[in-house]
Amino acid sequence: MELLYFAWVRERIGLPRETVETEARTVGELVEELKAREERYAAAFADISALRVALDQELADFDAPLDGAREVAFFPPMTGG
Amino acid sequence: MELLYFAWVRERIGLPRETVETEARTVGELVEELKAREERYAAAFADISALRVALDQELADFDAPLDGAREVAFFPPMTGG
Amino acid sequence: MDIRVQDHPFDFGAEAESFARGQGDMGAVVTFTGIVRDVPDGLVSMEIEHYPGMTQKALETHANEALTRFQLGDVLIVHRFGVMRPGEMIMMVATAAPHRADAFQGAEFLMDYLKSRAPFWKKEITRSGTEWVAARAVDEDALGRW
Amino acid sequence: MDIRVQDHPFDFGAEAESFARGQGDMGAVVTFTGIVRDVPDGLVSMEIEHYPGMTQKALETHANEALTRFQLGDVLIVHRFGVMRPGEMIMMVATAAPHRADAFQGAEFLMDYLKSRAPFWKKEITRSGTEWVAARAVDEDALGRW
Repeated sequence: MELLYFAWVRERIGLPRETVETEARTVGELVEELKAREERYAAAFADISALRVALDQELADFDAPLDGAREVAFFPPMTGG
Repeated sequence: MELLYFAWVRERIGLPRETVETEARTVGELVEELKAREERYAAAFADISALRVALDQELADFDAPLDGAREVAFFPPMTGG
Repeated sequence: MDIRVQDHPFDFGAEAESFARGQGDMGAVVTFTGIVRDVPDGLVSMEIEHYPGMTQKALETHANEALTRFQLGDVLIVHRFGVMRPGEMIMMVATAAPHRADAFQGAEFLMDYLKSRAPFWKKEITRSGTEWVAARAVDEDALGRW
Repeated sequence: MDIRVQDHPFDFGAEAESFARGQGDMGAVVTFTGIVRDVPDGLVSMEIEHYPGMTQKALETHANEALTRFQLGDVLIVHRFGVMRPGEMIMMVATAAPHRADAFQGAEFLMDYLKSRAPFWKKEITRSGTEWVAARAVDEDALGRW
């Protein structure tokens, strides 16, 4: 599974993308796995209410199932326009 | 007093402006004077709810006093923009 | 503030560009452009009459009201009179504001006033005849929100 | 419909002009332009990051929703990413509709979605440091009206 990070999430984790193997069934479970990995992930995901997630380039919720998703992106609330 | 007519008011009366002497105290009284004059005025002022009036280039009501006004303009509802 | 009433065409792109370029402190620019639309009967031309002595003053009054009512940094109004063909631009407004809500509201406010309170009258010359455009109730109603 | 995501500047005047010129059946064209504003600390530059795979699709989805929700004849969105200086234009939208209410509402709808749902993130580089722009509650709230 391809993970993408944008804006300060990318800066905190220190890389723009990585490939992971995971058994997580939901976005939330994946986040818990990542937080347990290393301090920089724990810092990036400390407050998921300040984060947004997209599954295969569509906005999703943190309790959404991961099945079939190839690309999961984490980022702060968007500030376009 | 200078009278100005615009759009179909001008077309019905047949002229864009004219100078009149009047004793009328309000716009309404002036309209009654004009209607009594000739059929084309009666036709133009038949339904004053379909008309608007400006006194010295400011929108006004038909019961507004005329005192001091130099220029009275009659026209249909505006359709700018 | 720049208000122009003229019988000749205006260059919308150049006006929009130069208005927006001048707004260093403003984050948001909104423009509205009115275009002569064809009608079912086939429009030959549109003729706009106005009240020369009053038009410029009325537009300035509305523009000043927009500037104070909303947080606008600048306002532009260009309105034509005379004869226009289908597809030609009739008028434009532009507003600049720090934030987009004010820029949008300022432009809508100006348009609502232009439609029903500025002394312009449109006549449509179609293949089947000539008719003064009737004021629309929806335009009069639109003023109620301000 | 024309949607462009690009790192180079766009020519607002030329885009606005050519969009409006193409709208023979539409009576109303609205444009919105977002400009990099200076900030109290002194803005050196603004940097916009985006999510390349998702951005174009998200903008197309919003543009299609605007087209069907309002009576729009056409929509244009141009949005830059990368580094911009104060005074540079960040993005523009344009809408065309038979009547002005739809053109205004379509443009405001697009802007509300662009602000909070399109995958762009702004970073401000000021003389006192670098900071990601925080999403504004007022922008999130604005979506509630649609």
